[in-house]
Amino acid sequence: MRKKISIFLVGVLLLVTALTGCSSAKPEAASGAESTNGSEAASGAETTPAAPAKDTLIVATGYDAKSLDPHATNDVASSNIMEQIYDTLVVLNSSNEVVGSLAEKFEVIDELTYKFYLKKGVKFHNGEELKAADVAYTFKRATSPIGGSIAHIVGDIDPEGLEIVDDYTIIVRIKTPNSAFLPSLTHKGGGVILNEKAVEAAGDAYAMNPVGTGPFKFESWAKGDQIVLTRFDEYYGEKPSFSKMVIRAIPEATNRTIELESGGVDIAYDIATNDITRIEENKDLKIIRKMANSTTYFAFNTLKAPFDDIKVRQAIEYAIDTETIVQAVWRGVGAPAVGPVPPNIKYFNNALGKPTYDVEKAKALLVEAGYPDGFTAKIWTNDKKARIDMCTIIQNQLAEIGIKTEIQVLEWGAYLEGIKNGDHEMFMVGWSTQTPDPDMSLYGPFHSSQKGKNNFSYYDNPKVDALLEEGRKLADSKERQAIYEELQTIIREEAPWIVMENSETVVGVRSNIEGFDPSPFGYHVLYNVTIK
Amino acid sequence: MLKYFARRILMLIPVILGVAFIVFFLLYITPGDPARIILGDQATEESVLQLREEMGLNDPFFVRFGKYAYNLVVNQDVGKSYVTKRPVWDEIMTVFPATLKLAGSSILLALLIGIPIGIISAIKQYSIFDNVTMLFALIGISMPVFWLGLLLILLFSVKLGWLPSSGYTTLNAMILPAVALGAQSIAIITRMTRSSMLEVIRMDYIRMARSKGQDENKVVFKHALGNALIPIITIAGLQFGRLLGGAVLTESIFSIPGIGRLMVESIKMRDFPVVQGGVLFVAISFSLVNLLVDLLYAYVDPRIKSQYK
Amino acid sequence: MAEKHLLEIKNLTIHYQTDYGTVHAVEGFNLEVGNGETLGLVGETGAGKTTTAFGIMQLLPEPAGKVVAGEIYFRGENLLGKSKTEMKKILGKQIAMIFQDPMTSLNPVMTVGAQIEEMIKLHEPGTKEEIKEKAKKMLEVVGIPAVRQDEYPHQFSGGMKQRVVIAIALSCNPMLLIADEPTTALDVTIQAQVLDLMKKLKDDFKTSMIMITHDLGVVAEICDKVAIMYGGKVVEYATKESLYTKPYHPYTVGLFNSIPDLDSEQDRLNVIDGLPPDPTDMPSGCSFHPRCPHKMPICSQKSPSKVVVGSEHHVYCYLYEQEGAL
Amino acid sequence: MNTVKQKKNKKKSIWLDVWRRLRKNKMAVGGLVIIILLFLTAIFADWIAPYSYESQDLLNMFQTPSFEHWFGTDEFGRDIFSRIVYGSRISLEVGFIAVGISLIIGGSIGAIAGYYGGRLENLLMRCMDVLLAIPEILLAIAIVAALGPSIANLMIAVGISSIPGYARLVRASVMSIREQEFIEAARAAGSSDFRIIVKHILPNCMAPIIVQATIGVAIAILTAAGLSFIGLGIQPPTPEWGSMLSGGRSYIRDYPHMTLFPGIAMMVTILALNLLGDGLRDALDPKLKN
Repeated sequence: MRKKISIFLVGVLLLVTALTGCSSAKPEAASGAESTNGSEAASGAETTPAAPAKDTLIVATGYDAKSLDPHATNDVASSNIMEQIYDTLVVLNSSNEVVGSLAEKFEVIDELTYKFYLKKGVKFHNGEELKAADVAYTFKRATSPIGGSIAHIVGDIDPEGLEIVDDYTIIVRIKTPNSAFLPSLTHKGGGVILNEKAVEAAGDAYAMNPVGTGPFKFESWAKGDQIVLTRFDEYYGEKPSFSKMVIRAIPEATNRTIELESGGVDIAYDIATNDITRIEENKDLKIIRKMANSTTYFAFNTLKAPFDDIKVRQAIEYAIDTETIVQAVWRGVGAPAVGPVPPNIKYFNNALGKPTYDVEKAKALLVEAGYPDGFTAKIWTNDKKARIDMCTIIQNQLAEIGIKTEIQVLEWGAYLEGIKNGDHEMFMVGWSTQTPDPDMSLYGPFHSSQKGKNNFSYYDNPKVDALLEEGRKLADSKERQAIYEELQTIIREEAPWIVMENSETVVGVRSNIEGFDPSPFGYHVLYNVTIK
Repeated sequence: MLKYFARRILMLIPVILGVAFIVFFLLYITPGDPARIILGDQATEESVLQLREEMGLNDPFFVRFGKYAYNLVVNQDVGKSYVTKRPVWDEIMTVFPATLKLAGSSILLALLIGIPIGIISAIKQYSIFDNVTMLFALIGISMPVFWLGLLLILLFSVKLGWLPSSGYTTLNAMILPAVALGAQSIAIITRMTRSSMLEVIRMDYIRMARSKGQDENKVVFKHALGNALIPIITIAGLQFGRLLGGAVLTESIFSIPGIGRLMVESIKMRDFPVVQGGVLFVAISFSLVNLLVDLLYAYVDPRIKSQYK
Repeated sequence: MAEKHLLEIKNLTIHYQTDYGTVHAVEGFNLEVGNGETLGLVGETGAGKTTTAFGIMQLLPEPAGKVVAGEIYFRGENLLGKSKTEMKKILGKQIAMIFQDPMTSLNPVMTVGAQIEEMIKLHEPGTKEEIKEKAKKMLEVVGIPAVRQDEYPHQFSGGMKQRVVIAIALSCNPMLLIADEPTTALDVTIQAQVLDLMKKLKDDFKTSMIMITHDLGVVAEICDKVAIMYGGKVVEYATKESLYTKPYHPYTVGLFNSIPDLDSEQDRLNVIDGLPPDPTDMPSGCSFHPRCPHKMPICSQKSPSKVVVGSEHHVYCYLYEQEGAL
Repeated sequence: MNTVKQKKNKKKSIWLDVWRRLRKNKMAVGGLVIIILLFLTAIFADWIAPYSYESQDLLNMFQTPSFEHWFGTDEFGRDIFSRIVYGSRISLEVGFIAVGISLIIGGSIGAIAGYYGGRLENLLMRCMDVLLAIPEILLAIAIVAALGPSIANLMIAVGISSIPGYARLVRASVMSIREQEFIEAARAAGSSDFRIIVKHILPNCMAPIIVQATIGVAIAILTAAGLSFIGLGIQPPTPEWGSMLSGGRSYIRDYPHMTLFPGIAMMVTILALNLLGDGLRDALDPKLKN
């Protein structure tokens, strides 16, 4: 009997060790290079990192990528990886101008026709050379149903109008004139160039076997845990100074900071506000901040009473103390927003100023609108903590002018469905400008053709529609600037949105990391970082 | 015996279909359009409609379920993820090792700690040791795992800096999650061992063994434990089965990419095939663990073994 | 007095501590068992018979049960003074016990062979084969084919199980066998078989025996002496013949009256009125007095003392104290 | 002889007996006292809590415990003590109503299955097997996701996910009683099945149900708190302990009091329920004790 018990126990033991043993083998091998850091973390020493020979960059991000097929998804976490793996035809330089990248140069032939001259000798990670055929294949695929999630970025491309002039020259035609087209090609997702052979060979598995022309190539992906990239030695541009990159998904902000402090990671994205001082005070760490191109806004379903009344919307705008809210929730990170176009995007209209807080005026406007005693309404938000927090404060502030509200936190899926059905009343959400053009900031959320899709507030103003259409067509000019500035003014005045906050990217970095410059789009270049 | 297990496995099929139906139904009434979520909030309406058609989301419920069930039973195919386009099976297999490792080390911890303590408690019933242990066990059962996890992180990762707060690849990283998740199982197994031992120790055959002049240690380990093990195995099996699918909170606190988190994320993403496949997988593993427990029974208890013949 | 009695119990008092208070299970118990003798210990459920047996074996449930007072002399040595290690050498080897319910007294997860071997291994060590042989022999002695030694208890019927238990108890040839209602849990036909077997083996092995029972029929069949127990005490002690000829104690009389007599045509049994005493709240004086048809004032005040009413026959009752005084 | 009266008296004395045994168990009495205190707290929250659970004070965020704010304030400057006091309402409500749901549905299923047996039993219990095969928390998550977030849905989700446990328990108890003589007698006297189940069978299998339900309330509170912790179910500014924990989680390094107090409140509640459940089990089934 006793023998049986011990056999049983030993059996369980063996089973578990066997299972855990074989399962851990792979990831451990992958993270072998970080072992110097790991042991340091374990001993709790706060001395400088060990060897100068450190050759691996470890980055902590909040979310794992969804897919590394750039046409299959459009989320920041995936773009963040794709940024390191893929290249686009054109990029933005530091003064936000579009310049060549894979394309050595490009010509705008007319408002619908663009011609790109490719660099020669650019190699994909599978050894293939970049040819015009790959570009044509890429854009054809991007505009097919496969590219549904990036259709709003490159959907203008006319798949029938792709013309391969020779191996290194291609003409791309778009369906309607759009001055935002070139900037949209810089999007790390919609604009990246794929290798026809690699995509076809991998089929559905491409999402986990990406092949690009970038400085790093894909090595392994432990879903939900980490992605490992290695340096691509045949990269056409400047070679990275380190040979391996590990991007770990650590959803909890607190945990990211702890890992950064202990040296488990070199760079940690999205540092929680309350950890900023802690990092700043740590001599081994530093904080890098940059305003991001996204705007959080509080808005109304303008089809529903009483929110169809401009006065009610304005009253609410006056009743909300955005400055205090942003300070309370973000405590020094980000800034109260001025308008629907983020400050880093061109034609940002700074003259508008922040929304003013004036309870008396708000009450007066409500009386004018015929609601002297206020009313009751629902506030929707998704489950991002900062948004819930802002709504919680707004709820309190609206109560002061007699508006009783109930907050409903919805999952993203339910949220979108509710918006589509028009079930919403007031809601909190964000909009990010994914390509560096104000068209991207305004067309989706405010054009009447986008109602229920991206125009969550069902805003419908013919004048705004006309201006948005006009702005699309014009090339950059004073005239275009005037249009977008006017648009921002109208929108602020009519208040379908109350802009709340422009977010800020806050990244924690170990002191031995140099050259890290976050991007306002949220996907940051990591390959040109140096480790001292 | 073989026949018995074959029958048990066959009996799993209706259960699995039932689970599939429940999950399918729940997801069907869940608000949120998978196509919309896959494509992102800025996608155009045309792309969404196109994708819906392609995914077969426009078919009536029973057509969809029929297709799913057919594929499940006939082809043993649970489909591909909406999001990553990978086979659901692959998705599950990439996260399963983490869960298995977590659940395995927790249950191991529970057995290695719970059984000896439970035995001592039973032998020294009403002693100080027993009272203290039982109090701790009760606290262990009452401790919300997510709170315990946070406290452990606060103490061992933040204040002392001894152990990492996230991850699962290294042994160090596994310690806190295994303790947090295992605490309840330790408590449950300790209590179970104790009460089972107490019940057995009262039995006549124990007195009989003592009346033979047998050594007390042998009475406890040879006669009592052998019999007391049966309910302990049940509860350990049940716990293990639950840990496999129910470690959602622990996985979320310690950033461990396991089945639980995959399920929650997939529900949020409306990645229905993954949710369905994942729940099925958990349900099947749970049923298989139960079967394994029955097998162990037969091994430990000759009375049950003879029933299978 | 050393070897006069195999077992001599003096003033044994055993209490249980429970949630309801102290249970006076055995209170001032006196008894002697001679060499080769079979003593029937008779009483109702709850009279303290089994507790007495456990007290002798020192197998009282811990920590609730405790011997509060008294001595138990076995072959002249006080068992209560022995250490656990010393006790272990005596248990099984010199004193063995057969339990009431054969269904529960065998370990369900061990083969019957192993359970017999365990006993032999402990007290008569030898090679594996020797032990096995001995165990087989014991099985055959109790009438079970030796080939069944590798079977588990659940494969045996109740009577067979009790035979196995007897085989275990007798395997080391003990001097004293305590049998706690060995046949109560069995079918009537099986009862007789088992009883016959015990009778035969007791003679073959020359073992003394305490037969605990509530069945005076069993006593008649197998015992030499009888002790009637009530409320944790022996109230009457006699040779079988003497007792069956003339029971003295009112309780004993009641017991005899309650045996159904197939010859007479009575409507109902003459049961003793009232219920056995609540062991947490024993009546003062003679514990039988609340039910006694011959109750006297003194009965509730003081415990009666021993009255010798014949050779090897004594009783604890005021009725006879007065008689004797007269 | 008046057997009915005797039976009633006997029943009464059984419960009196249980109470007598329970009273002797200090731990169980402690648990009971805590639960009564919690109920009082929940009922008189308006009087006990020094502040409203939703009144914000953005100038006094993250206050550590002080005389004004016994448990400190949270990220909106709300008084944590007041929120915990009001939170007891939510937890008790969720716990008891969820158990009520699973007890009523699971109990009915179990009673029907156990009483009628045969095919019906087989069908019902196979359905329970299906539910049982899905881990409670996953099932609850899926149900909340499907129904949408609200306290009511949370109760339903937690309730549904624990149905099979009660169904099995009640079925087993009913089966053990079904064949007893007094049931036969009632049947012979022409009582309807419903009456037999409700009047005769259920009262006689209350003991294990009560124990299970007591511990079930603890489990329901835990599950609900777990769901709120991962952001499903409770809407702000509702002061649910699990969501308070989850809210304080981001600040655990600087302001651990935000996670400490709701956690303690939860643990004490559940501990009390478990103590009472254990005590009840011992009291109802005294043979296990000695």
